[in-house]
Amino acid sequence: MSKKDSIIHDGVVVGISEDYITVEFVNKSACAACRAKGVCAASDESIREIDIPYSISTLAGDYHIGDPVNIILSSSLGLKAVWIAYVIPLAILLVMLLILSAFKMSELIMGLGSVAAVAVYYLFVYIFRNKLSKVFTFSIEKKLSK
Amino acid sequence: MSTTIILTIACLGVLGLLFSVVLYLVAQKFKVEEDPRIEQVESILPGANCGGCGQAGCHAFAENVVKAPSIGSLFCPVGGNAVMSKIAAALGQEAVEKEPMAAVVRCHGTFDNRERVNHFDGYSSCKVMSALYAGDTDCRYGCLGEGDCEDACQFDAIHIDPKRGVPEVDVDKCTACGACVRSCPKGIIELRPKGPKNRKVYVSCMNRDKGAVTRKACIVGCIGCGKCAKVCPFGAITVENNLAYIDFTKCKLCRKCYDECPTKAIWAVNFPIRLPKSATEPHTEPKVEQPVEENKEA
Amino acid sequence: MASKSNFTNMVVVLTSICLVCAAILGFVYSVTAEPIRQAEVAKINNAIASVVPEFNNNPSEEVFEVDGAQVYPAKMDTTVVGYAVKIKTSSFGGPMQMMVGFDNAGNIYNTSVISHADTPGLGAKMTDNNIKLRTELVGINPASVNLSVKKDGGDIDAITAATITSRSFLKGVDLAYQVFLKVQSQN
Amino acid sequence: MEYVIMFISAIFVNNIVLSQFLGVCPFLGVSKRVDTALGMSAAVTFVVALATLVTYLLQGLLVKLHIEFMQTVSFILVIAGLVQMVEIILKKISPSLYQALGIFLPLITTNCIVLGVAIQVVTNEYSFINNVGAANPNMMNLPQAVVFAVATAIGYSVALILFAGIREQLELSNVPKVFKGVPIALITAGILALAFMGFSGLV
Amino acid sequence: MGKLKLISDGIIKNNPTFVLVLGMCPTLGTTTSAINGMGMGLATTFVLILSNIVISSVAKIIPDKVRIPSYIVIIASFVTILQLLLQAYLPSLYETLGLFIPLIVVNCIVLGRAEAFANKHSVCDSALDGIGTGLGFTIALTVLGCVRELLGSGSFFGLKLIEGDGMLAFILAPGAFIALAYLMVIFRKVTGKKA
Amino acid sequence: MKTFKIGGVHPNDNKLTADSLIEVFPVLETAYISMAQHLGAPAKPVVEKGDKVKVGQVIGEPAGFISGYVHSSVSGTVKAVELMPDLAGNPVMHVVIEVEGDEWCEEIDRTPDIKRDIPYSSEEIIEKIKNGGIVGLGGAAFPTHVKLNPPKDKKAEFLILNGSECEPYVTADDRIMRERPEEILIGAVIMMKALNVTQAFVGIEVNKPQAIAAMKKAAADYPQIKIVVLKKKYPQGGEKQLIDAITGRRVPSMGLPIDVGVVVQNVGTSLAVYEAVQKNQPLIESAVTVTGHCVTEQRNFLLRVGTPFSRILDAVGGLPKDAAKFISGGPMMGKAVANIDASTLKGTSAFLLMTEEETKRKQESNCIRCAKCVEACPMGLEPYLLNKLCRAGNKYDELEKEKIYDCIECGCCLYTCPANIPLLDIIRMGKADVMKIIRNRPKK
Amino acid sequence: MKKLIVSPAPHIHSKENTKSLMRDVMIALSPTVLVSIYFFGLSAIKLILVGVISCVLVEYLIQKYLLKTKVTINDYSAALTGVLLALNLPPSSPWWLILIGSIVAIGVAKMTFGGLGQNIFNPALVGRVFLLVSFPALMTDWSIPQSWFREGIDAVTGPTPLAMVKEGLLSGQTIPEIFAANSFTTKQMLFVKMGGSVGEISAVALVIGFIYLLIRRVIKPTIPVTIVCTVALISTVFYLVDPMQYTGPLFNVLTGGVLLGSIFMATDYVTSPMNTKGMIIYGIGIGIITVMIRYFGAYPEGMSFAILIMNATVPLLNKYCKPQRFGKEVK
Ligand SMILES: Cc1cc2nc3c(=O)[nH]c(=O)nc-3n(C[C@H](O)[C@H](O)[C@H](O)COP(=O)(O)O)c2cc1C
Ligand SMILES: Cc1cc2nc3c(=O)[nH]c(=O)nc-3n(C[C@H](O)[C@H](O)[C@H](O)COP(=O)(O)O)c2cc1C
Ligand SMILES: Cc1cc2nc3c(=O)[nH]c(=O)nc-3n(C[C@H](O)[C@H](O)[C@H](O)COP(=O)(O)O)c2cc1C
Ligand SMILES: Cc1cc2nc3c(=O)[nH]c(=O)nc-3n(C[C@H](O)[C@H](O)[C@H](O)CO)c2cc1C
Ligand code: SF4
Ligand code: SF4
Ligand code: SF4
Ligand code: SF4
Ligand code: FES
Repeated sequence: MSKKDSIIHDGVVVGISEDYITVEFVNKSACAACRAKGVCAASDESIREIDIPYSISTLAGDYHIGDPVNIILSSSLGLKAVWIAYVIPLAILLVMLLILSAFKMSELIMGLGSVAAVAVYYLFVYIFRNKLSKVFTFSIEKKLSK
Repeated sequence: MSTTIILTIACLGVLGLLFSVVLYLVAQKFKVEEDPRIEQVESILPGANCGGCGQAGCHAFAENVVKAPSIGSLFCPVGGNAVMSKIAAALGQEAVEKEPMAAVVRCHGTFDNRERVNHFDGYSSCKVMSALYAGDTDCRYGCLGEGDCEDACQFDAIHIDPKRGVPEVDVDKCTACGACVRSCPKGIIELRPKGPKNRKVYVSCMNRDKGAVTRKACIVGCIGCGKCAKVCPFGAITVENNLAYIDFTKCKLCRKCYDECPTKAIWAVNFPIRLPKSATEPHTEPKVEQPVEENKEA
Repeated sequence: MASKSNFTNMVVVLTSICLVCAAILGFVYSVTAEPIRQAEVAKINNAIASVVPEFNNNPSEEVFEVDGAQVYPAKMDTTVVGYAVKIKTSSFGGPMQMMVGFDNAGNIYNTSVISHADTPGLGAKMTDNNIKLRTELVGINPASVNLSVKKDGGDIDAITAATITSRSFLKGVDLAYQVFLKVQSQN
Repeated sequence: MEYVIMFISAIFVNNIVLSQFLGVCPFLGVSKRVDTALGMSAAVTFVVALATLVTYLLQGLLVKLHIEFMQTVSFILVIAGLVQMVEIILKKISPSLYQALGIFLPLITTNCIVLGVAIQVVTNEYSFINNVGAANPNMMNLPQAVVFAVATAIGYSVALILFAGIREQLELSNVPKVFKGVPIALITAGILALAFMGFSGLV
Repeated sequence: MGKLKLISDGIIKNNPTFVLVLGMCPTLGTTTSAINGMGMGLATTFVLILSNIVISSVAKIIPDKVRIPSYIVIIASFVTILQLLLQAYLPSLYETLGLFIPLIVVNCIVLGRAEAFANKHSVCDSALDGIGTGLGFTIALTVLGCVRELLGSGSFFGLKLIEGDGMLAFILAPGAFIALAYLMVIFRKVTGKKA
Repeated sequence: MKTFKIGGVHPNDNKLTADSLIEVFPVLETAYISMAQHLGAPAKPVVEKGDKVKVGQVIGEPAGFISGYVHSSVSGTVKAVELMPDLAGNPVMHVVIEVEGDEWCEEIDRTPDIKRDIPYSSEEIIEKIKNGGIVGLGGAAFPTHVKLNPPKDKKAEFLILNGSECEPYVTADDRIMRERPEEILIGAVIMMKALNVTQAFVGIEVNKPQAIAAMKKAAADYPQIKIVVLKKKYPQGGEKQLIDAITGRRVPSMGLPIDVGVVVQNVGTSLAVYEAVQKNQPLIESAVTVTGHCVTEQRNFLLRVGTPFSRILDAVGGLPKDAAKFISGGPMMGKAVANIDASTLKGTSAFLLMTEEETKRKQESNCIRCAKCVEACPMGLEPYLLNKLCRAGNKYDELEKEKIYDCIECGCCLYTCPANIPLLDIIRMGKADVMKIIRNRPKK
Repeated sequence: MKKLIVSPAPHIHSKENTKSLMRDVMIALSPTVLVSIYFFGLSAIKLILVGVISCVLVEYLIQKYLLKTKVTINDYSAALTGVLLALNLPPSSPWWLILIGSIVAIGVAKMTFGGLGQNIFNPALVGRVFLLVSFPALMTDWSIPQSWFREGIDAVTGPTPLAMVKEGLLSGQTIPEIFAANSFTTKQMLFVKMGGSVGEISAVALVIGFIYLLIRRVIKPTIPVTIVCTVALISTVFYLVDPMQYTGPLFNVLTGGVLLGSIFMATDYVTSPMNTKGMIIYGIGIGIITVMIRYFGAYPEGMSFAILIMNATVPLLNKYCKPQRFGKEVK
C-alpha cells in the first residue's frame, strides 16, 4: 500500500477477532496541535476504535494485541467522508430553509423543518450504512521499529 | 422580577438536564481518557525526538514503554540511566542499568596525516561524495570530512575541526543517540562505552587495504601488522582484512597495544600524561597529536 | 479528583449546578437591571445634554417619534429651548446613530455620535469633538449652507481620507434637520 | 443579491479571522495540510450553520421570556451539546463513516467562531439587510442568519486553506529560528490581512 | 510550591499569550489601545479568579463525565455576571469590548486553568493561579495595546504624544498580528524561551 | 524539425573536433582492462598471470544475466589480474596485459570491405552480439544483447538509432556517422532483424550537417531506415526524449522504451554490432574525442579498450597547465576523473579537459524560485521542490509523489539554476533513497 | 601536479546568476526611472535613492546584527525592492515614508521569512500597501513637487486618473462627464501627461522594459499578458453594460499600476507560481481582483492588493498545478 496522499495515524491493536482487527487511536481536537495542550484540557481528545477487516494488506497472523500500527486512510476517502457527513447535509439545510422561507413559514417551522430534513437525510445514510462501510476501508501497517 | 428568576432557573435547569442526558449518551460511547502515565512518562523524557530509542519520537516511546510488559526492552539513550530510572519509578518497575556510551570517530586522517589528492567540488555532503567516488585522499575507507555527522547530531556534540578535517566528539554533550552513526556513509563512527573518566582505547582507522597501500595513503593508518593483537593480554584485539579491532567488552584499558602500534593507529584518550621515555622512543616519527592534546579534548 | 460518573449523579450534579447558577444569575440580573437601564438612559441623556442648550426637564421621558427618528424636547421650565434628534443612518462600516441638537431658531446647537462601526483612526474620528467637520457645524443654520463636503461642492470640510463618513454624517444632520422642520411645522 | 453581498462581505471584506479576529487559535494551530484544512472547513461550516440555526430560535425564546441576559450561558450549553449530538448521530448512522472522519479530521471544538457567529447574528445590525416591516429592519431573519453563518464559515475556510498552503511552503524554507512557529504564522496572517484590506468598501 | 511562584509562573513561564498562545481572539481584537487591552485583561482575570475559586471548591463532587459542561456553566455564569456588571457600571468599556466579553467563555485560558489547575488544587492556590495567569494575560494585552496605540495613533493611554495620526495599520487588523508577532519574538529573546 | 516537447537547455555546443578525422591510436605498451565494462555484474576474469592473449580473445566471462564478455584489446602477456582503482578511485578487478606486437584472433575479419548480406537468424545475431561483448556506447554501457532480447510480452515496433550526440564538445558519433555511415546502417539492419521490426529511425541533431548528409546518402539504399533531423537542444539524445521527438510516444514513468514498442541504440553501438556480427570483431576499440579549450591538440581517436588515461594525455600534448578537471564523457553527463592512472572502458566516448574558470562551481545561494529548473527539466519535474524536500529529510512519501524516480540525471536543472544550487547532486541522493524504498516494497 | 577538481555532473553552468537577473530587471526599469526623473526631477531621484539605500541598509543590518547570517546585499535583490518601492509611491512622498516602507518591505516581508527566495509576499508591495493603509492621506497626495526639468511642461495633472474617476463617481458624475471635466484624453495615458506614482506614469517606458526582459529571457510573458487580457476583458464587459458608470478597457489597462505591476511585480519569481498553468490562474486572479477593487472598492487602485492576495494563493497553485510530467504513471 503506497502511502501517497494518505492520512496516517498512530494506533495500537487492541483486539483481534475472527473478522476484524480492532485498532485504537487517539482523535485529537483542532487545538491539539497547539503547544498549550498540557495546560488546556478543553481540547478534547477521544480514544476511538476502528475495526479493520482482514485483507491482503493485513494478514491475520501478523498482528498481536499491543502492536503499534499506522492506520492509513487515503485523503480522497477522507474528503468523501467529509462530503457525506457535512457538506451534503449543509446543502440540504440551506435549500430547505430557503424553500420554506419562500413559502413564508414562521421561523420556528422553518428552523425545525430544515433540521428535520437533515435528520431524514441522516436516516437515508443510516439505511445505506452497509454500503458505506464497504467504501470506507482503512488499512493498517506495522510500524517499523528501527 | 421574580418571574425572571424563575424563568432563568427553569431555562437553565432544562438545558442542564438535557445536556446531562446527552452527555450520558456520549459517555456510553466514548472513553475520553488517555493513560495518564503516558503523559507523565513523556514529561520525564528529554523531548529531543531524536529517534535514538528506535521509536518514532518521545511520545511514541512513552506510549510503548507504558504498554510494554517491562521497560527493559526500551532505552532512551539521550536521557540515559537517570531518566530510565525515573521512568521505572513512575511505572513502578525496576530500572535496567546500561553503560553510558558515546560516539567514537574511527578515522584520524587529518590534513596533516593524510594528503588530499584532489579537490571535491560538489554539494558538500559525505553521502554525495561517497556515491560519486572514493574520496579526496588515497584512503577510500576514511572520513570524507564533509560533516554529514555534524548535521545529523541534534546535540551539537560532533564537529568537524576545519583545521584537521575530521570530526571530533564532545563526549560531554554526546548522548549516544546514534544519529551520526547512521548518517556516516563510510561507517566510521561507532558507539563505544564512555569508559572511566572518558578513557578509551580504540583503533582509529577503518582502512582495510594492504599495509603498503594504507601507508601510502595515511601515516596513521592501521597496516594490519597484528602486533597489537599479539601484545594484548586480554585477547581483545582481532585483525581481519588488514585492520585491527578492539572489542570494548574485553579491553581493560592497559594501553599495551597503544605502545606497540607502529603507526599510532591505536588511540588512547584521556589518560594522564606519561613522561616521555628516552629519545629513542620507537614511534615519535608519525605526526600524531600526542595524548597531551587528547587531554584537552576531553 | 472527581468522583465516578453514573447516570444519576451526572444528571443531578449538572442540573443542580445549572439551577444554582441560574439562581445566582437571576439574582444578579435583578440587582443590575435598574443600573443598566439607568446607564442607558444616562448615555442618551448625556448625548442630549451635549447637543442642546441647558434644560431642566427629563427629555427622555418626553420623547416622541417623527419619521422613525426620536425627538427629545429640551425644556427650561416648560419652555422648549431646543430639540435633540436621534438619527440612524449607515456609514462606511455599517449602521451609525447620532444625535443632532437644534435650538429653537433651527440653528445646529451641537452634534454627537452615539454608535458607529467605522474604521478606527479614519471614520471613527467623527466621535472626536474637535474635528472641523463638527465644529464648523456648530451654530449654523442648515438652511443657510450647503450641507455637503467641499469635494461635492458643499461648504463643509470633510474628515481627511474619510469622505464617506463625512458624507454620511452630513446626511444624518440633514435628516435630523428635516425632522426638526417637521416638528417645528407641527407645533 | 443580498445573499451575494453577504458572501462577499463575509469572505473578503469582513473576513472572520483576518479582520474580526474570531477563531484565531485553530487558525494558527490547525493542520499544516491542505487536505485536512479542506475537511475541517466543511465540518466547521456545517456546525456553524446548525448552531446558528438553533441558537437563533433559542434567542427568540429568550426574548419572549425577557431573559436575554441568559444568552451566553444558554448558547454555549446548546452549542456544546449540539456538537456532541452530531458526533453521536454520525457514529450511530454509519460507524465506518464516523471512523473515516475520525482519522481524517481533528475534533471540532466549540470555539470562538461558533459562539461568535451565533451571538453576532442575533445582536448585530447590518446595513445591507433590509427586512421591511420587521421590528428592527437591520436585523437578520432566519434564512439570512443561516446563510450569513455559512458565508462567514466559508470566509474562515478560505483563510484556513490559503494559510495551510502557505504553511506547507514555509515548512520547506529556512525561517529564522526565533520566528519559527507562531510568530511567522502571525506575520503571514498580518500580511494576509493587509492584502484583504484591499477589499474594504466592496460592500 | 511557593505562593509567589504560582503568580510569576503565570506571568513568565506560562504566559498565556506569549508562551501558550491562548486566547488569541481577544488578544488581537481588543488591543486597539492600551486601555482597551487592559480592560479586556482585567475582565478575563475577574472570571478566571472567580471560576478558579469556585471550581476548585466544587471539583470533588462533580462526576468525571460532566466535568467540562459543569465548568462551562460555572464560567458562563461568571461571564454573564461580568456582562451585567459592566453594562451597569462601565457601559462604555462594555461597548468597546463587545463580542469579546461573551467569548471569554470559550477562551482556552479560563477553561484550561480550570481543568489543569483548579480541579486539582486548593482554593487558595487556585485563586493565586488565577491571579497569576490573569495578570500574565492582562500585562500581555496591555503591552500589546500600548504598542499598537503608540505606533498606530501616537498616543499612550490616550495621551497624545505626537501630532498627527501614526501608522493606521497598527490600529487595524494587520498591525495587530504583526505587533503581536514581534512582541512574541522579543519575549522569546528576553526570557530565552525556545519556540 | 522534430524535438522533444518538455524542457531542455541550450548549452554552447563547442564541437571543437568536428572536423578532425578519427585517428587510429598507436599500439600501447601496457593495457589495463577493467572487468566492470558494463552496467550490471562485473565479468569474471578467465585468464591468469602469465597467460598469452591475442587481440579479441575472451579474458572475462559474464557473471550474471546483466553482464557481458570482456575481450583483450591487445596481444601480449597477462602481467596481473588484480584490484585496481577505477577512475573514481574504487577498486575494480583489472587484467593487466603487457603488449607484445598486435596479433589478432584469426576469426576476426580485418578487411575494409563492407559486408552487406546478413545470413544469420535472430538468435544467432543475439548470440554473436553477446559473444562480442557489445555494450551500449551511448553512455550507460548496458549490455546490448539484453536490450535486443525483450521480454516475450513486449513487442518492439521500431528501432531508433541515437545519433543526436547532444553533449557539447563530444564528436565521436558525428565522426563515425561521417566516416562509416553504411556500416552503421547495416548494424541497424542487423538489429532490426534481431528484434523483428520493419522500421528504424536515425535521429541526428541539426548541428551535424555533414553527418546528416552522409547518413542520408547511405540510407538511400535502406528504405526501411529513415534519417530524422532533430533540433539542437540538450538532452535530445536522452532516449525518452528521442522517442518523444521521433515517434511522439512517451515512455511511462518507471518504464522502458520497450513499453512503447521502441528500442534505442547509439550509432556507435550499431557500428560495434556490425563489426561483431559481420566481421566477428568483439568490442575492443571505439571512437573517442579528446577535447577541451585548454587542450593544444584536440583530436578524435580510435582507442583500444584499456588505454591508460595518461597515454592519451601524452598524445595530445600532455596535461595542460591550466586544466583543473579531467572528465570522461561530455560536460553534462560525464564523470570527473579522480584517478588519472585509470584506463578507458568500452563505453568511453570522450575526454574533456576544462580549466578552473570554465568548470568550478559557484557559491550556492538561496533558491529564488525562478522556475528555470522547472522549465529546463525534460521530465517535467520540479527540481527546486525535489531539492527542498530532499534537504528537509524524511520526506520520502512526498518525493515519491513528486516522481523523483523519473529524474534522468541529465543535469539541465543544475546547469540552469541561477542560484547555483547543486540541484542534481541532491536529487541524486534523494532518488537513490527513494528507489531503495520502492525496491524494498513488497510486491502485491 | 595541481590537484584535479572532482564533482558530480554536470560540469558546466549557464552564465545566468541571481545577480545578473536582478541587474537585468534594473536595466529594464531604467527607461521608467529616467522618465520619472524627467518629470518629477529631484524628488524622483531622492525617492529612488532613499528607497535603494534604505532597503539595502535594512537588509544589511538585519543580516549582520540580528540574524547574524551571511550578508547578501550584493545580489541586488534588496536594491531592486527599493527601486520598485520608490516607483510605487507618489512623487511628493517625504523621505521618511519610504524609509518606513523599506523597513516593512525588507524587515517584515522578506527577512522574517528567511530572506531572498523564502518570502511568501512581494516585499515591495507589502511595503507599499502598509504605507497606503497607514498613511492614506500622504499616499494619495498627488501634488507635483518642484522640478527643474518640468518647467514649461504643464500637462502633468494633479490626481491620478483613477482617483479622479472614483471621486467623480462618488459625487454622482458619469464617466464622460468626469473625463470632460478634467479634459482627459486617452493620449495622455500613453504619453505621460497624467498624475500617478513615480513609476506608473509612462506606459511606453514600461513596455520597453517589458520587451527587454522578454528578450533577455528573464521573465516569461504569461503573467503580464494574462493580467492585461483579463483586465481588458472584464472592463470591456462592464463598459458595454454601462459606459456611464464603468471605465473602458484601454483606460483600465493604461492607468494606475496595471502595467508596472504586471510587468515588474506580479512576475517576481519568488512570489509567483512556478509553472504555466499556475501562472495563468494567478494572472486571471490578479486581473479580476484589480478590476473589482477599482469598480467597487474603497480604494481607487487595486493592483497592489490583487497581487498580494494572489501571492497568498501561490503555494496552493504550486501544489495543485503541476507541470506536465513526462510519461504516464504505471502501476
Ligand atoms: C485608502 C485611500 C486610497 C486613496 N487612493 C487615492 C488615489 O489612488 N488617488 C487619489 O488621487 N486619491 C486617492 N485617495 C484620496 C482621497 O480620494 C482624497 O481625495 C484625498 O485624500 C484628498 O482629500 P482630503 O484633502 O479631503 O483628505 C485615497 C484615499 C484613501 C482613504
Ligand atoms: C480599511 C479601510 C477603512 C476605511 N474606513 C473608512 C471610514 O471609516 N470612513 C470613511 O469615510 N472612509 C474610510 N475609508 C476610505 C474610503 O474607503 C474612501 O477611500 C474614502 O473615504 C474616500 O476618499 P477620500 O475621503 O479620501 O476622498 C476606508 C478605507 C479603507 C481601505
Ligand atoms: C540526458 C541524457 C543524454 C543522453 N545523450 C545521448 C546522446 O547524445 N547520444 C547517445 O547516443 N545517447 C545518449 N544518451 C543515452 C541514451 O539515453 C540511451 O541510453 C542510448 O542512446 C541507448 O543506446 P546504447 O544502449 O546503444 O547506448 C543520453 C542519456 C541521457 C540520460
Ligand atoms: C523579474 C523580477 C521581478 C521582481 N519583482 C520584485 C518586486 O515586485 N518586488 C520586490 O520586492 N522584489 C522584486 N524582485 C526582487 C526579488 O525577487 C525580491 O526581492 C524577492 O521577493 C525577495 O525575496 C524581482 C526580481 C525579479 C527577477
Ligand atoms: S555525536 Fe552522534 S551519537 Fe553523540 S549525540 Fe551526536 S549524533 Fe548522537
Ligand atoms: S565521519 Fe562520516 S559522516 Fe562524518 S564527516 Fe567523516 S565521512 Fe562524513
Ligand atoms: S537532472 Fe533530473 S530533475 Fe534535473 S532536469 Fe534532469 S531530469 Fe529533471
Ligand atoms: S533554477 Fe534554481 S533558483 Fe530557480 S527555481 Fe530552480 S532551484 Fe530555484
Ligand atoms: S480565543 Fe482561541 S479561537 Fe478565539
